[in-house]
Amino acid sequence: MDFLKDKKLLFRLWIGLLALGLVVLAITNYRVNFYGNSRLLPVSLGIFVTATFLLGIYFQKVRVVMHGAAFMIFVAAAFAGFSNWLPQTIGEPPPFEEKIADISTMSTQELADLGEKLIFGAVGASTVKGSIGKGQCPLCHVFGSSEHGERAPNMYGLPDRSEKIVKLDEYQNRDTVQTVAFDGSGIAESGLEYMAESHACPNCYVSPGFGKGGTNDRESPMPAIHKSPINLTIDEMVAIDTWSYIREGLEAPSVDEMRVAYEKFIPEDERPQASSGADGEGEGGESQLYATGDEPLPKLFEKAQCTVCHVIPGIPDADEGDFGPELYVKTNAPKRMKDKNYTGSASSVEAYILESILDPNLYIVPDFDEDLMPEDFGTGLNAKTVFRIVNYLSQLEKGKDPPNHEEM
Amino acid sequence: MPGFIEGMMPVQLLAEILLIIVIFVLGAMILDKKMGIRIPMLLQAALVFIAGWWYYKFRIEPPLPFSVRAIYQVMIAIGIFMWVSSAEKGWTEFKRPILAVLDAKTPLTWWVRAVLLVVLPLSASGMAYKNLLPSLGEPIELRTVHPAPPAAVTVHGKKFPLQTSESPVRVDESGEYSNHIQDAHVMDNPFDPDSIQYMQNVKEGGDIFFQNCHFCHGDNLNGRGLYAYAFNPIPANFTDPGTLAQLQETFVFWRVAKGGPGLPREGFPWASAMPPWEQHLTTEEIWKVILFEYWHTKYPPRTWDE
Amino acid sequence: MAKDVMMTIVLFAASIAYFTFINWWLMDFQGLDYWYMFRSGAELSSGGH
Amino acid sequence: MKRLFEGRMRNKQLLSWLAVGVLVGALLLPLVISIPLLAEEFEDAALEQAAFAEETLGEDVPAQEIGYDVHYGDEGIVQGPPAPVTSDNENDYPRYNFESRVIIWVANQQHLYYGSFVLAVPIFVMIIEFIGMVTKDRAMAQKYDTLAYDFIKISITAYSITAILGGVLVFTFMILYPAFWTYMTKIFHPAMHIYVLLFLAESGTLYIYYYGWDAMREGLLKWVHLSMAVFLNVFGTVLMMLANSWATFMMSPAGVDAEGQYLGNIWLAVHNHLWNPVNIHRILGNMVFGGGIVAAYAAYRFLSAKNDEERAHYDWMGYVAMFIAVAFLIPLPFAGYYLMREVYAYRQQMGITLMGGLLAWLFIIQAVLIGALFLTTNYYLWQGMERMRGAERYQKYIKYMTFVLIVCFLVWLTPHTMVMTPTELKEMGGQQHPVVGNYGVMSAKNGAVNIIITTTVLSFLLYQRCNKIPTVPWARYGNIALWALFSVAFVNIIWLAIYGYYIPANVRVGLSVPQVVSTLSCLFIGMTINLFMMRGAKPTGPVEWGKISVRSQYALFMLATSFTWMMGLMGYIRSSVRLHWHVNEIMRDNSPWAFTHTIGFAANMISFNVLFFWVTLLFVFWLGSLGTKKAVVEKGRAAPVAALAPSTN
Repeated sequence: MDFLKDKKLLFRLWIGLLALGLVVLAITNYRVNFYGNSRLLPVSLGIFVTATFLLGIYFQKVRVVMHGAAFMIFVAAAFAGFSNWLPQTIGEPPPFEEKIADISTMSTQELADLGEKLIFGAVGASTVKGSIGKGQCPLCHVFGSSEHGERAPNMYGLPDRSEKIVKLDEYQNRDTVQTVAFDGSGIAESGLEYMAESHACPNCYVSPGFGKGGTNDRESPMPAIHKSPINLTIDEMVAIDTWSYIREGLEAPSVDEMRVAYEKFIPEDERPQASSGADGEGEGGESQLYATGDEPLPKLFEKAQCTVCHVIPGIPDADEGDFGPELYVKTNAPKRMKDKNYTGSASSVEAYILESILDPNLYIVPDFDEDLMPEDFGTGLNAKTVFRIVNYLSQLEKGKDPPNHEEM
Repeated sequence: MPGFIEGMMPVQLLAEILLIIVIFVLGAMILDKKMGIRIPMLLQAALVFIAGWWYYKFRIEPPLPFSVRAIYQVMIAIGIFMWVSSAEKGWTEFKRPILAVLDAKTPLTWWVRAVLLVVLPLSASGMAYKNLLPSLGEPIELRTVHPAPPAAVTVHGKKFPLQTSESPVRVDESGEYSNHIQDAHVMDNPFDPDSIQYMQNVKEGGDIFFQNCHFCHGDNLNGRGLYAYAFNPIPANFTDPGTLAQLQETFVFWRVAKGGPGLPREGFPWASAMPPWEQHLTTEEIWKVILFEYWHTKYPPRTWDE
Repeated sequence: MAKDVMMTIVLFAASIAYFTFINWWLMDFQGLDYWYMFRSGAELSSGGH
Repeated sequence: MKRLFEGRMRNKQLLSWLAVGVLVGALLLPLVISIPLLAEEFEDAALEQAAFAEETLGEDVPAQEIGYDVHYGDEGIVQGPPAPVTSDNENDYPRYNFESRVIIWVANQQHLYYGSFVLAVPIFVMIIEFIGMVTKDRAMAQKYDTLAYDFIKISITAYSITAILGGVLVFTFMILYPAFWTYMTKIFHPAMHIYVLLFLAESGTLYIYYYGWDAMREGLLKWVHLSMAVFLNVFGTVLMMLANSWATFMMSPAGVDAEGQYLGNIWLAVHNHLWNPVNIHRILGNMVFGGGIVAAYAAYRFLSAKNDEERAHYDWMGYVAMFIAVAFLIPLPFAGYYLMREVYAYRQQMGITLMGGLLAWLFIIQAVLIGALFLTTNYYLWQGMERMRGAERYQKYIKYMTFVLIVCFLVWLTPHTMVMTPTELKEMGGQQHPVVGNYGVMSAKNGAVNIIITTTVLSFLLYQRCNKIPTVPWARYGNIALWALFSVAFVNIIWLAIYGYYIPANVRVGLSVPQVVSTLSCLFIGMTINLFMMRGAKPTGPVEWGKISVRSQYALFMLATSFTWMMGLMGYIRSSVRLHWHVNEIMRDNSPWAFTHTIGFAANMISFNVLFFWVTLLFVFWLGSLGTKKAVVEKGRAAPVAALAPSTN
């Protein structure tokens, strides 16, 4: 055999093997990084270019095809490389429209989770201090077994307690401002019904000591939660009750039982309908405006929820709150700002009020509890509302008549 | 060197590039024809390439991001290739020194080749090293500037289809919606108590803006408010023709009402600190503040059907 | 030579007239105002800052 | 071209113009049937029918459910089930251990590539056969005829591959997306049947056309043969339009109510909002694509040619194919503009997702591709000047044209949203760059792309007159007129681009129309002046086909690859703009693959599809070359090329 020819063949064999190796390398790179690191895939194309080009040099018969192919792969690699060089972003589909329309198909645990979300804002938030959800319950109620409710009864042990309450004499023969939820509704006959009744008609029975100040427990400070501004649907209240059972390790009644209980105390025309759900993507959910800022002052203070805890001189109906100090701010603020416990930085009465709304714990008035005032008024009230609140409060002086709120 | 003239910058840039090329061509021609010095094609090409690099790197102020300069430089290289290889004669001339170096025909080219053989791998490895070196810089973030809006938004229980909704406060004297009302009243005094309903809406929108928005978006609506630099990116500049002027009023309504949290998933991670204003403002107030923003910047809202 | 200059002027003028006309006509066709800027007296500023 | 205008009008030529009329008419037929006027008639008929049904049936029968068309708003009787609500399970989305969407992606893309190719090639064949028939020069006529025959032979193999791939695609849909496929068939089953029948008709015509080529060589039979090409193309176009309607239904559904219930009028479902814009875009796109493939084929044959004659033949073939591709490439951006406008008109949301939102970066890539196409075209034309003596007069302008092109591309490629590190962002002081940022907006880009196209026209004009010296007495003024036309057009385009910055958006959008017309004016007026100037021009030498650089042939490869890549990209953009919907706003994609991939991943897929297509196409070419060994080139043809190339006398 011709030695030279042999050598040439051998050389070409090596080149072929080299190209083959490169191709294997390229394919491996493709396979490995297909999903993980797809930015590396054009590298495969680059290797292909080299391999085909090499083959084109040493295999004369397929030279044109190989060089043409190498060029084409190069062009494709250049485009793909450019695209991979740009920053990458994945477009996630929007989350499923949450349809809580049919709670009867949910498992008990799912239902309880929904309940927890409604009370505290998120699943697992029940242990987080200060968390509050759509139902706004933690504003007044406490839920821990060892906590003491200031404004409203502790909700721990409610399922058990309810069973006992309905059998009490005080319950059976109550004397409140509104003794039945609506004409013909009757009163609760089981613990389950009691829970429903107290949600729908807080005035029907007031736990001793938690009535509105001065009413001798004949009237409850709690709003009916199926009405504005909280607007929970029956299904949502069912979810909340389910959570109350489940978290104490009790077996929750069925959804149907609970629905029937609520329907007993809420007349048909008062039952809030579930909102039509998310209409499109990118929605931040339905929101609740505390107050528009255009209301008359008494209404504004009520909607902003100040009157629940504070006595505000000059504002009718704002004379019962005793969880927070009476708001003679013009008199008190200068003293408080000089107090050694004061940690804020306000230098005027207006600034002090604003500061107290945005960050209530900068100064705790003696004899009042820490952490009682929600910290989210700053994000929940709009500028006009805050402006008018500050404006009015800053004129309240002890011993003087409050300004005429109708003009402010 | 004088800076760029405000208002003429894009045109000025093109003119400057043109000037550089004219000087370059004329210079080469004069050298060739008058003085008999012919600049080798390869050198000419290199000069153009370097001139382009210099121009975009040092002349443009503020500095351009690397990505843009890279695109430009690749385009310039392609242009140079097209130019030198457009005719066979120039191409041969261009290739000659390169081939000479590759073939090492003279001692000089041999040396050039030897040096290149050392320098090229070294610089390649240097670049690789530099690239692999862990960097402390923040990662690049791809932000969608105009996120796609949903087909409709629900604000305070009312559904607004973005395609068809109209601002209820953009009204003419008769109380009807009017596209052109702004043009006629752009110079009006909003504090005039006798002004038409439209101007009163503008004024109320202004009140709302200065109560709520100006801390970030600035009292000139230029996105340079008191707190603007606490955010990255800084708040939108409404005087920029790329923001309000390019958007439909309903799009702005969606962004104001739903804020950063209402951005679609594709905008993740959210790079918007804007609160969902529907929690603070009524629907009408949102429309009014938008009305004010357009009035103040003098841009008409974008419309599709005209 | 003079004729050349004449023709150059005429042809350029014709071109300018032609393009101005199509600018105007096609904008008008779409219901838009080609002379918008001159009519509205907008300032010549880039608008950007 | 000018040969067609010259000399006495003979009967044959009269007949040929008539044939052209028929041909064009038949080609336009599918478009005519899709105009909205007819749609209304259909709708009326459907409503009458509904009313009639109501009357006759009276109140005894259970009331029929009435639905409202989600797009047209018409009333109709519900005739189908609502769009299925799927969930992520094996029933709705059976799967292999792989992303189903990627499988369907590949199947779809390959089918589309071959489909486009076999739709485009018969159109060329028709045009080339026609040119061959009306060419007086016997040798040239023969040459055109052979070329046409060569093309159709390639397309025969490609045709069966298309059918196979179509089958693969349907099965892939049925297996991987059964819920979706069932829903689509419930609505479109009549159209799908028509589709199958048309496919049969097209196959039959194609086979007679191909195998009858030699038998129908002379006289009237040849005209019959040509008319068959016309029918072939009509069938093909209608086929494509039917298939388009399914794709556009997914983007802009019509004919169903908001729940996706079919309302009984198939025409409304077919004639949905984006149907016609996509039709037009695709017909043009197919032509460009087909031209690109044939050009690549010619380049390949040129490079592997053994002798000068072969080289000359394939040089010529590549030139003709490139010419066709570019001729259709020029109107393509305008068709794209129309499509985009309709997308915005349909859903602003969709338009913003495309142009400013999630998919905006894909348009940066598209801009790069368009840049590559136009630069390559210009480059090829400049290289072509080497074929002609006397081209030196114009070659010195190349560097200025390169400069203009590159500067325009710098503007064209300047991204609206720049990629930058936070450090660079702070240095710049905002997202917008005060100088360069101005090029990121539509106004600048419209100007840039129009200048690019005008420059390409100029390149072509120079190419045409390369080897000729005009002898008409008004040649001097003709030149001045061309100068005036082009320079004023350039100034006008730039002026409109700048003007756009100073006027509000709703006025600004209108400026693109005069810009486009400026470009087209240059194309048509410039070409016309040039054509008349070159009458009886003194040649400086023949076109020496085959004397062209290897670089030019690689430019053809570049064109072909870019076309293929661009088609994959645009198809992906069109499809992914639905985001997480199977049928936009009607049927949600609840598979695990409802997300939109990164652009890098998409680009990798496109590259894969492109290369896979070319590898299989290589096989088709190889099959095509099996029968034609040594039969291609006839002797002694250094003859001038008449119709599409610059002539020499």
